[in-house]
Amino acid sequence: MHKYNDKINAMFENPVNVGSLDENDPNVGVGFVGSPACGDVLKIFIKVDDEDRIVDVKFKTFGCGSAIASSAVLTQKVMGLTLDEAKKITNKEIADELALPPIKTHCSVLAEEAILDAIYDLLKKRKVCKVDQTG
Amino acid sequence: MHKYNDKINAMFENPVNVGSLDENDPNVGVGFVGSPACGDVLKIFIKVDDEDRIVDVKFKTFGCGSAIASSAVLTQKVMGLTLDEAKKITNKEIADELALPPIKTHCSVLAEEAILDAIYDLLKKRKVCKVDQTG
Amino acid sequence: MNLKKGNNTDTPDRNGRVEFEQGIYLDYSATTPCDPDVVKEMFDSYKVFGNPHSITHAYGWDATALVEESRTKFANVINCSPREVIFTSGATESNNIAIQGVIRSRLDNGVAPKDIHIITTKIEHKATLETCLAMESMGIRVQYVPVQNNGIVDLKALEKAFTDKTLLVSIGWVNSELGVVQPIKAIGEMCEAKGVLLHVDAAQALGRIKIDLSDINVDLMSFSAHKFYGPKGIGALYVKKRTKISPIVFGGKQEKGLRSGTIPLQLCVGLAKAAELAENLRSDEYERMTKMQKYIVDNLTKELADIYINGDLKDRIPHNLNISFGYVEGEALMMKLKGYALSSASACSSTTLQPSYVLEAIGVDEDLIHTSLRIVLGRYTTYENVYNFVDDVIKAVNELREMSPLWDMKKSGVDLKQVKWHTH
Amino acid sequence: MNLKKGNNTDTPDRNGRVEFEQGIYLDYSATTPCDPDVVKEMFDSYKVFGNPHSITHAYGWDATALVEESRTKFANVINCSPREVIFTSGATESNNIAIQGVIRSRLDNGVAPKDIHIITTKIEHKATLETCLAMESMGIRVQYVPVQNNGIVDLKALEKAFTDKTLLVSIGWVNSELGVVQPIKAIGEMCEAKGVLLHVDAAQALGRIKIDLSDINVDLMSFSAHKFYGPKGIGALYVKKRTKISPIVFGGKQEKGLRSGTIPLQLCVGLAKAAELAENLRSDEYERMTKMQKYIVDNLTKELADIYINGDLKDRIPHNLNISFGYVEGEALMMKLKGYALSSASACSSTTLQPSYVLEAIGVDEDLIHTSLRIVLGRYTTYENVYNFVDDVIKAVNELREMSPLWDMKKSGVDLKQVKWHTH
Ligand SMILES: Cc1ncc(COP(=O)(O)O)c(C=O)c1O
Ligand SMILES: Cc1ncc(COP(=O)(O)O)c(C=O)c1O
Repeated sequence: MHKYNDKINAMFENPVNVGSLDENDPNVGVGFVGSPACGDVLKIFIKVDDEDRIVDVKFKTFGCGSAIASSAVLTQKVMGLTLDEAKKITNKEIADELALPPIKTHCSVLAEEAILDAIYDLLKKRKVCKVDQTG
Repeated sequence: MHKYNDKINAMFENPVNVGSLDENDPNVGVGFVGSPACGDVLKIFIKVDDEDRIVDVKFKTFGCGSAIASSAVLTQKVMGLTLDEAKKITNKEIADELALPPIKTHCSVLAEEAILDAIYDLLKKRKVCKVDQTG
Repeated sequence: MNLKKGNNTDTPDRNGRVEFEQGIYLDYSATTPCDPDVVKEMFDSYKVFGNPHSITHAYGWDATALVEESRTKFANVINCSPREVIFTSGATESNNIAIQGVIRSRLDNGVAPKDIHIITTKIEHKATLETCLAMESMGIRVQYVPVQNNGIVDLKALEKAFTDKTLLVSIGWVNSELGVVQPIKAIGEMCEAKGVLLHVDAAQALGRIKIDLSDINVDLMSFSAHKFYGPKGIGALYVKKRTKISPIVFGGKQEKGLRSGTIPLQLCVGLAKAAELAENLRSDEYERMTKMQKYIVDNLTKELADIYINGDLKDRIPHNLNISFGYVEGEALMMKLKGYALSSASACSSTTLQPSYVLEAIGVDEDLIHTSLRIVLGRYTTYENVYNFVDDVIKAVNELREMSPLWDMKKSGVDLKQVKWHTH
Repeated sequence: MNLKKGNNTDTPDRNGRVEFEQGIYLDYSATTPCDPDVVKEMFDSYKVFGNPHSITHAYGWDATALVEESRTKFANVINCSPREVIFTSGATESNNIAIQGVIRSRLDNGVAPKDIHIITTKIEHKATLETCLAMESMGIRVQYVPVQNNGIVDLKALEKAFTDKTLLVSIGWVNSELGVVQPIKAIGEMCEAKGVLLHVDAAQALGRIKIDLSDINVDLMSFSAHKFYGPKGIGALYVKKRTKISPIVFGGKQEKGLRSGTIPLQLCVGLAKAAELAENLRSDEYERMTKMQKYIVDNLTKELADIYINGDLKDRIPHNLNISFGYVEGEALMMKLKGYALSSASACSSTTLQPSYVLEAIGVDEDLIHTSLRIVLGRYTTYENVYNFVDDVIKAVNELREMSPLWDMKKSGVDLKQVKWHTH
């Protein structure tokens, strides 16, 4: 563990939005990135309303302090955004918010990948549903 | 300078028999060994009586503490000896008397050489005198 | 031996001498606080300030006397002749002198690099491994014999590794990460039979296990004072008499020409005092640590599923526990355990982002490498520290598992080995 | 500046802080007492005990902070960037890293030993000369440029020594035996023009002359704390940024990989504090020493015939006087001066029985080499010490001349050069 700044420490100690959402809900998308062998696995759940606005978001993370803090910050940032807006979140925003040390940049990258993966999951789910409905 | 034992120190501080004798006296032999470049020069003067017994002895030494102490010890040892007895003095006797450290053995060697040189000088002088007398 | 919380109130008599303002220190293998008695002795010795190399006055003689007294004290602790001890700046330098020095003496004699073969293991300290790597780049042949999954050198594999060109075997006695103890006596006998030199890195051994050089066949042994409650900046190298070895640093030919440089006499005093103290306290400490270790292992394994102790549980020093906590990342666990100073094998806690090569080498599952914590008890650890620590670990692991997606998967029966991971 | 016995009663404010129970210490170039303020600061720092390499807890962070603070303090004294300072165990190790390291970086790049040429002088410290000798035995070409009879490097000879293969020039700034100060600025300009690296051994320079690395073109510079009233066992190496250099000792890659081994933080604190103190006191000390030196020279030359000062009298530090007392052997003179701690270039005072190679190299008459004394004044030398010393020297020299056969010969007009000596 590195000597972290107060922001990272605070977010690690009291992370917001830890938990999970019902993966079977068609309005829930799940992002799942990383691997145990690499030392971090991030799972993010987003729930959207009819306007594709994110109305609920949860995460579970296996990883170091920065990974957990980055996950939590990600959930704070995407809450209330539309999917299109959420897509535009960059790892830099997360890293800047936490003032991540350079060696921990990959944690913010993983967070960015997680939200994209969640959005992708949601869209995939819908397509399957649409196909089902129209088929 | 090495950490010397008390004997060497005492003999260095209060050396006996420092001085010189009249080199022109036919009963005085002078030993002169060593060199400034080697760091020690020893000059010893012995004066003998009619029975070739050493009745006076002096030295002057340029050299380290051990060289000076060895010179003084030599003069103590030869005083009162006949030339034949003095010839038999070994460097070991001097080194032992002073408990010279091994690295200083050469000082006692020089002392031994000095007395031999003085005896040689005396004998040489006599021969020349004899030649003079008989010639 | 059956320690129960609360019924071991005895604290070592050295407690309270060192202040631990930054939390309970459980990283005694990284370094140790310099014992206050050692600090005091060094402090007092500053009035002897001469250069031991000054032979022309009493300041130098007094300095030499103090250095030689320290050398003798230290030699007595490890049971060898004072003439076989040279002072160095630490175990890193000792290892380098031992390995490079023995090799250099052969190179100086015209032996070709490719005709020099040395043997070590993959779990050595970097001071050994990086030196071997540098030797390899010079053309020396280096063979890394495997260790078993419990971290102990495989003696059969070692025996097979010898060739007729083998010059040196270099093995650490107590491994700094795992705490396992290698069978140095047996290895020494093997080396003796083969006519091969043995270098042992004993940086983690002194004060923890008995070191008796008259009882084992070792040619070179490395020590570091700051690992046994002595000062940083000094170590020692035991060099058995008649060992052929050349210096790697050149100068005033101090320390029999093997380690040039003004001898740091205050540090010599500190090393010797620390070694004596460590040896005097050794067996009591061993007993105390054994009880503490048992308490930790018993209670953690009772309360927590999926934890694994790395390195043999029997052939280890009781001071060290290296534990993998499944589904919990090591650095995050350390952050939860804010009141403790620990180290982890996690990549996240290193400056290089490379996870522990030691755990890798003993075949720890790659999923578990990042979940490991190294807990090292020492002279100032109290039973109370240990009781609290165990409670806090259990709580922290449970909390982190609550937020671990892997723990969810494991509970719902997913085999993590079968999962296809999205790695970048 | 015209010091007369008795009219300089000012004593430096640091007097009385160090006890000199073994006589007046006049060997401040061999080593210096660790200043009590430095000892105290180190002593206090022992409560910070973490390993600066431990990045997982506050004990490690605090240790790192203290090391980096010390590095910055030291860098400020020599006016370079803290990133250009690495800590070593002393100047011997610094010289070795500098010389071996620069060479090794070229060898690592495939340059053949015979294509590497380095330049030094015959009057360097053994830490440089022995390293160069070891490099020669590896096939590196080493050229020893002559110095003038005053001990100063002959710049023309230096200029001529450069070849198109010259990699490095290594020169000591202040010579430890003679006290002469080399023209480092000019040498730096020459090296820069030739595109050659310059290593300067400044072990004897810090605290005595101004060191401003921004003002000179030097690539590597060695320091040793015990030469400037700091602890033994630590030094530093300035490595100008972008200098290509490889390590010679391998391990945990501390100090930018150039000097592996746990950083001895208490010693770093001591080195930095000592350097600050030495720099703060430098100019006052310089003035004091200048007066003392003048008093000694004036009075000895007035009272004693046939004495010779070795090394330039102008381009020298005022702290050092190296004097040949004709017809008097140096060790015996020291023994007469029992109340003083001095060193001599005499073979008799060395463990090897080899007289000073430095005096030989500057062409001191072989008859005089054995008659030399090195008198080095320092922080705790008082005027009273100096007055008494001069009186005692005069007395001792006269006494020894009284018993010197050479003095008799000289008085009676014998030319010693013409004498045929009976040498064995
Ligand atoms: C087994 C082992 N060898 C060598 C070292 C290096 O010791 P030092 O810090 O004294 O250079 C260490 C500690 O870092 C160690 O644990
Ligand atoms: C000029 C010079 N270089 C190097 C050294 C060696 O320094 P250390 O004793 O720190 O190894 C010394 C002192 O002995 C010295 O005077």
